[in-house]
Amino acid sequence: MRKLVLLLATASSLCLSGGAFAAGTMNVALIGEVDTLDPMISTKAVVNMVTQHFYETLYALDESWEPQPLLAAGPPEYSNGDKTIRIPLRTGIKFHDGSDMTSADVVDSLNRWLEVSPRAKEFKPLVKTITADGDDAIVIELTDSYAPLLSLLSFPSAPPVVVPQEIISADQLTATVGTGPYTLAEYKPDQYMRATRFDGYQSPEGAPSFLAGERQQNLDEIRFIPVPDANTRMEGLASGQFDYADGIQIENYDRLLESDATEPVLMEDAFAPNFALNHKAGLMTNPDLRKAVQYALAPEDMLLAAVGNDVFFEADGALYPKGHVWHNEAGVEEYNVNDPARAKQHLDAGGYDGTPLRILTSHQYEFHFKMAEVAKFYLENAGFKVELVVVDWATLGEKRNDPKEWDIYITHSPFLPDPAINQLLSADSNIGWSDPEKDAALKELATETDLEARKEIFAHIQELYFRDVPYIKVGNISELRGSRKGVTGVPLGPWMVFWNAKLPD
Amino acid sequence: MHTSSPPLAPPTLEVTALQTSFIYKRFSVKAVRDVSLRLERGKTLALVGESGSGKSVAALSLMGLLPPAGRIVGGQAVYRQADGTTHDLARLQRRQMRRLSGPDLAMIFQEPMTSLNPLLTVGDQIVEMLLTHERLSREAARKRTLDILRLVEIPAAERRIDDYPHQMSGGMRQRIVIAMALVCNPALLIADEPTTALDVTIQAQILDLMRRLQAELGMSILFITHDLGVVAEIAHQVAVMYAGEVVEQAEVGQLFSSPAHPYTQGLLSSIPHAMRKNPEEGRRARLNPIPGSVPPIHALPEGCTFRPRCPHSEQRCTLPVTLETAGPGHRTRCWKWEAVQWSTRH
Amino acid sequence: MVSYLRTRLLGMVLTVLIVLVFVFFIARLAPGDPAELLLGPDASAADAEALRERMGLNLPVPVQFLSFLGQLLRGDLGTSIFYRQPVLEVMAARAEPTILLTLMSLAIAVTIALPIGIYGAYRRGGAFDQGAVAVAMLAAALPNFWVGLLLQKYLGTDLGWFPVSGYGNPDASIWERVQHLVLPSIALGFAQSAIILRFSRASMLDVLGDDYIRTARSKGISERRVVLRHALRNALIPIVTVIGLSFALLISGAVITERVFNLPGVGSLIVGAVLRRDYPLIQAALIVVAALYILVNFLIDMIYLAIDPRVKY
Amino acid sequence: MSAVTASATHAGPLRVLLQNRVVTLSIVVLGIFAIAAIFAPYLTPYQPNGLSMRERLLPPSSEHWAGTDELGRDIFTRLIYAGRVSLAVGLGVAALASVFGVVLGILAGFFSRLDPAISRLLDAMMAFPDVLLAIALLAAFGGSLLNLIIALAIVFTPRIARVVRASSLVVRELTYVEAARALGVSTPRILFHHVFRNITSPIIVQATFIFAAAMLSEAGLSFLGIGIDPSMPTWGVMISAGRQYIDTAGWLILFPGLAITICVVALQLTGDGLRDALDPRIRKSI
Amino acid sequence: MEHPPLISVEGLSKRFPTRAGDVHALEDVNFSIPRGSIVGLVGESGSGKTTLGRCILRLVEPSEGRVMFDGQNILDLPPKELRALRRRMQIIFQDPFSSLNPRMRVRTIIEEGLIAHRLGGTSRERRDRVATLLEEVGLQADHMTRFAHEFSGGQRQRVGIARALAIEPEFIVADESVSALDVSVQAQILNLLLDLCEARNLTMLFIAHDLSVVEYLCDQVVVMYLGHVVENGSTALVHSQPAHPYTTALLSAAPVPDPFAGRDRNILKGEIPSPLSPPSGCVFHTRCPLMVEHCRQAVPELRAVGGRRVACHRAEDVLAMGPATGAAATL
Repeated sequence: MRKLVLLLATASSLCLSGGAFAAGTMNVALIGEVDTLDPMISTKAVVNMVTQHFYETLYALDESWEPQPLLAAGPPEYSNGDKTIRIPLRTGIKFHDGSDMTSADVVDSLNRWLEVSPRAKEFKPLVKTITADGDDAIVIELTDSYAPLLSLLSFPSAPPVVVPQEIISADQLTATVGTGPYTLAEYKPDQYMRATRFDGYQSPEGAPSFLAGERQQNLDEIRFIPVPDANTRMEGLASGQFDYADGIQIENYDRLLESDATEPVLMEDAFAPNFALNHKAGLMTNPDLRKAVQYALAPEDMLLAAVGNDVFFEADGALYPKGHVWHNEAGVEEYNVNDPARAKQHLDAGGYDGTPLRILTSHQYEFHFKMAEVAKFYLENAGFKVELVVVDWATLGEKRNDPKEWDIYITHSPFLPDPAINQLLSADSNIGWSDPEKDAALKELATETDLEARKEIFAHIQELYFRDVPYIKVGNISELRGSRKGVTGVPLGPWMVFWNAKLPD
Repeated sequence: MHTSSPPLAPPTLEVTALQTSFIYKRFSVKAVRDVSLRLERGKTLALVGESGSGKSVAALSLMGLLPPAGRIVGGQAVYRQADGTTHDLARLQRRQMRRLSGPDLAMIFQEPMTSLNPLLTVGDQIVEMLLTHERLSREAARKRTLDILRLVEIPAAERRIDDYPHQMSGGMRQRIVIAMALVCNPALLIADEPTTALDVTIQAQILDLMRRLQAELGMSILFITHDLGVVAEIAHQVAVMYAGEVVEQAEVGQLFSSPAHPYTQGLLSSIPHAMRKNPEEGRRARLNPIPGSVPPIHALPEGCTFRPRCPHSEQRCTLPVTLETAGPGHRTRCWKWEAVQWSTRH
Repeated sequence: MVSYLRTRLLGMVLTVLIVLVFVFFIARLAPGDPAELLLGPDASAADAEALRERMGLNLPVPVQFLSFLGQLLRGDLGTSIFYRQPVLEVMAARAEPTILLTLMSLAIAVTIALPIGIYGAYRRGGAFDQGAVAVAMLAAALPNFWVGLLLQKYLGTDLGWFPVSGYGNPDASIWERVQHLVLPSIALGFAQSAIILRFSRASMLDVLGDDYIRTARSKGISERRVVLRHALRNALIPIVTVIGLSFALLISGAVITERVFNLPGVGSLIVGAVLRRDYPLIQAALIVVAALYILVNFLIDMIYLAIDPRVKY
Repeated sequence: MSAVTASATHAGPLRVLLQNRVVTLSIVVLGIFAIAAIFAPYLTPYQPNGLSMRERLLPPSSEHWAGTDELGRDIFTRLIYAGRVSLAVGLGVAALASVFGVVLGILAGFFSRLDPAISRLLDAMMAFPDVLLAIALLAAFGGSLLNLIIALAIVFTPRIARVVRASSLVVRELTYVEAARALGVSTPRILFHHVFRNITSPIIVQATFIFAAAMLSEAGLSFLGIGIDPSMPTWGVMISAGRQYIDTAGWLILFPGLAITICVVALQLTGDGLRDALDPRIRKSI
Repeated sequence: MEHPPLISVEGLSKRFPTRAGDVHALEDVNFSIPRGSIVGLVGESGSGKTTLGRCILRLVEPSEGRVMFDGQNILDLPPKELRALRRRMQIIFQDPFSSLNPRMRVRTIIEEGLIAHRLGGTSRERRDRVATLLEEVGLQADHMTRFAHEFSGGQRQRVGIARALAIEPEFIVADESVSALDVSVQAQILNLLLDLCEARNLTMLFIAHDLSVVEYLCDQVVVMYLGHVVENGSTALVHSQPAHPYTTALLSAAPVPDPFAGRDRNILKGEIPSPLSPPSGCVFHTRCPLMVEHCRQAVPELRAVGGRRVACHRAEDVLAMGPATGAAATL
């Protein structure tokens, strides 16, 4: 018996001491598996976060979400009424395989991106050609001017990364070869991914600022470890197994704060959950019923259910959070009305006949489901009959493309660097919000180049958004991450990047 | 040949008023209510009864092999070794019983198909018996085993000693069981319906074998059976059981010629004999069976348990009946035995 | 014997074929496909359609099935859509934790349950027996993920005896990895032990009532010998089967246990593959698991052949 | 002794069943669960989905006997309502699996020509671990209460089918079936009156165990997030949803776990009791 | 005295395929059953007697041969006509425990044939008929509401008999119908069978392994060994003067319930060979005390010798030796 106790004691001490690693190796707990190493096709945060270490784009966002040159040598040069854009390229950039980056690589990469990226969808019809202009520049010819171009090129969500021509095959990238500060050394699906320092890396200049600026490559190695369970990420962080962990439950904030070993990393206004309303078919084609939904919901309770603590969200109806360059207050009085009586008026006006309102949601994103439950409660309170259709994400992805299957679906999205690339506003999105006034404004937003003018256009669009209710932005949600005490150099933002990170001594 | 020597020598086994019950949580069953037996040295005593009469339970009681719920609740079963030492089998400790089992007492069971361990060779199972009770080397034990296999007429014994039970026919297995029982030269062999599961030609072989082995080895046999034909073949003495009691014990000849209990009488007249056709009526004669059926053991009548089926019953029979002596070595649990014997003869 | 093996193998192949057809179509029946998942929450229908086109997912299902069979004949189970690796490689990389988990929990279950079940049967109805039966009953009724969560909390987080979850760091030693498997194995082995306990007890009870046990007792051999040499060996034969059958149960349990303890095993791989509609992986994994089950049961028949002289094919 | 058996048999299975105090208790417990499920709305002042964000994660108190969950819903109320679904799943699966299993089993057991095909099919189904098969089926059907029941029923069908097949094989050889054939009784009547009616005991016993197993499977699947539509709470859904609060609000998973365990234990005990009461082989050896 | 046969079996064979090869259960069996007679069928286990009984009722499909029932080959009948014919022939089983459906009341058990053949009239009439039948077989009318398990073995056998008789068959196969019973009950059932046969002028094939029962009950006897009929003739003749060495051995092996009877016996060596690979020539030659080389090769025909039919090359020798001498030959 005593022997057993001894054995157990040894076991536990060993497992605790397992936290000590060679200096320069950082263990990062991710919220799940990196589904694909092809950043161009995926808008998933975890994919884009990890692949940024391997691949780079022409421009990168800085702290104020302004694009700064990354692989580009400087800002783009516009001509021909902003329809011709020349982008100078840095020279001497090496790919992980040792070859030099050429303008041909950039051209092929951008062309592929146009083909495959969900983010390029709005932009693609505008592109006439992309061609090399000598070895150190490319030229993009557009049919019309396109204001969000730079934001799009720098936005690290299904981004236009530059890869060597050779690895581009019809449907996929054949290898993980980029220009990024780290190279993929080893990948064991669902166990870990080892990224090691790329010795031939050429860092951009400038003080580090979010994704832009110098990339110092302080760490020898970064290990990305998928840990789908939030508790496990927390426990692993507490026990020293992880140095950094994404997606920590809000409940653990105090624990992270009080512990000597850890500290919380709060990323405010990280993303917004959206209730998308079906404008193509069914109940929600009726504007009164859309209004009824808008007035019935209690965004605060929904956010509370989603997040669990009011420190970590803001019940803000504006499409961009306060402080953001695109923030405005147009029409926000329609948000957070939460008035069953007013909702009922619209319900009656719309001639609601008791047909169940189908809310399509996935339980893979648990907070979606939690919000749906609260929404259901309030919608029923206002007189709707509500049916939750809870499916897995793959099913949801398919169903939401069929207007007959749903009335509302729930999704979420980061704040896009430019509202012009927000798909949900576009008439050919799966919600199908089509309105002549809005469509004209949107078109204007894409082509107008003056920022102040564009802000005004956007304020008008936001007003129309509150009037027509294409979707309902529920609020702003913060994200909690956890870090080992003393870890520095990880910028705060929707994507965690570690090329400037330092471990404590 | 079937006349027993006068009972001067003390018997090998003398059972007096043995009672065995099965005790369960909510009820108990008296399976053996009153069994008294006397088995002379070197003789065969047949214990006859129909199903449910308690004969097998009585045998298991003697060997200490009752299932967990079974308990001996009364009576004695005195086993007398050749040197005169006596043991009351009804009161033996397990360990003492183990010492006797094999060299003194051995048992043969009804089902030759299941009474051998399927995973051990027949040789191993006999050798185990020898090694348990005698100081022998393995080789010597194997040799003894071969000898006994030859004695029970297993053909090609050298080969079959390493066979598994399933490789043998029922008759062969029963020979193995007999060999195993006899290998330590027991003084008392209890055979519980050893031939019931066998075909008649095989039964004849086994009975013949047992008779010869008894002549050679001189053990006493308590032979349990329901078949009066077999009794007539093998027994010197017969005890008839009915509803947990021995109702009659006698020399085999005595029993068959002048049964002194109406149940015995009924059994005998139930046996289909040769043609009994009555040519004048063109109609076969009928048998003369006992009417009714055995009463359930938990609802036995008071007094004589056979009373409801007995053609001789009268008021007196509701009183408890004890064993009466109906002649030398002849006891019966019926006080009207004289009338019964008289009715047999006429 | 040869003819038995032939029919037996033929039967196994047939069973695997049914499994193949079943697995292929069940995977295709599911709504949604990998394209949606790869593209992320902001993708549109057209994007998905384009990706589908590129991945060959919009070919008619029978055509896909034929090409799947063709691949299979060439010994190729396909390439995972998500991992971009041959599915067998993906599975091989995930086999270790599952195999270790299965073996450890089986070992825990057998070492605990077998002796208790057998002793309980021998002392049937006694306090020990009744206690054992009651515990087994409870163990079989506890949802194993619940037990896992409680173990995590109490033995892991609160007492800190064992790692709470995961499979250690990439460079963890085998010893460290085994430690990570202690709690999962207990959680999984617990329910397993209930089955083995009940079964071994029942089997022993059966055997103890057999005629040859009475024969053995009538030989005057010691009780120990009766139990160990005569009863136990016979009782073990059916227990071997239940251990074989429990393989399927173990895998079932592993699926959930791996999720609770965040183990990168085959079980969680399969769940992930289903959620992501990684068809080649779903197919391969289910086929491999089913084939393993069939194989294990075949091996158990062979073990029968070795330990039971009555069995001759 | 056969006489004793006859009289014990005479007592009828129900009496034998109720003689066992543990079994009686189990049946009472199951009865309480059933009554709670049926009369749920009358037993609690709260609504199962009546959320109240101001009353989140309250520990058990006299007002909320089992505390409240992360949306401020009364856990006791949800337990009762979840019991409806959990029990319906168990009952539905047991019933449906019995129907499938009996049809397949009798066909295989009674018609030797169909046997190889059916047995092979059952083998193939058995070759899949329960949970995996259920996951695959659910992915294919889509998750809903009915689909969950159908999927689990398919998963558990081989258990019944094998028992039925084995029993039919035995019964088929019994002489009363032969007697019926000799009498010229039609095959459907033989199948129903002589075969089916004599194998109901093992089916009932198996169905009881499947009831329990289905509840556990449902909980496991819900935990994986694959089972039922989580807007319809089951005990498994409740544990799954509550697991992230295990450190801060343990009652969220404690009570549903206990509910499953108690219910499954009661079902198993009842199954054992039924087996003892219905299986003449065991009864003979009382 | 000689009646026309009700049943005649011609060249009947049955082989059961198994993994190890065919089991030769019946080989070229020929005999007939005169109307109104009781024919005993004796043999040890493995002799094929039970299979023969089943084949005659077509409960088992024979591999070859014909079974003529009242001039009709029942093996040719289509299922519908066969079902109709089932009304005229019935079977009583050996095991009184497995032959009654435990879930049915006695009334249902007995009625089932009536319903199947639409004989019983109204429910009330059927009930009366069941009551009469029960009384006829020595039970009481009110037993009809009971279940089988409420009866003793002998009573169950009576129910089985009532079931068979309900549809008033002409022919009954009694398959070891008294073997499982205690001797006192057996005697009751034997008496009952005799009464019924006489009262209803039944024809019966009585399958048994107990020679004394056959001797008591039957007019004729058919002795079987390993699927072959070895001797067939009147019971009195076969019992007093067996002409086949196997019959001799069987008779002498049967224990006689008379301690004063002579104990000289003819004990057969060895055991019945496996029906998977029956011996060549005469199937009995492996155990036969009179075996000569010829027996190994030639299959003996079933031929008339001394007033009965016998399949033995040396039947005349056996008869000449007499039963006692036959026995002596083995010792």
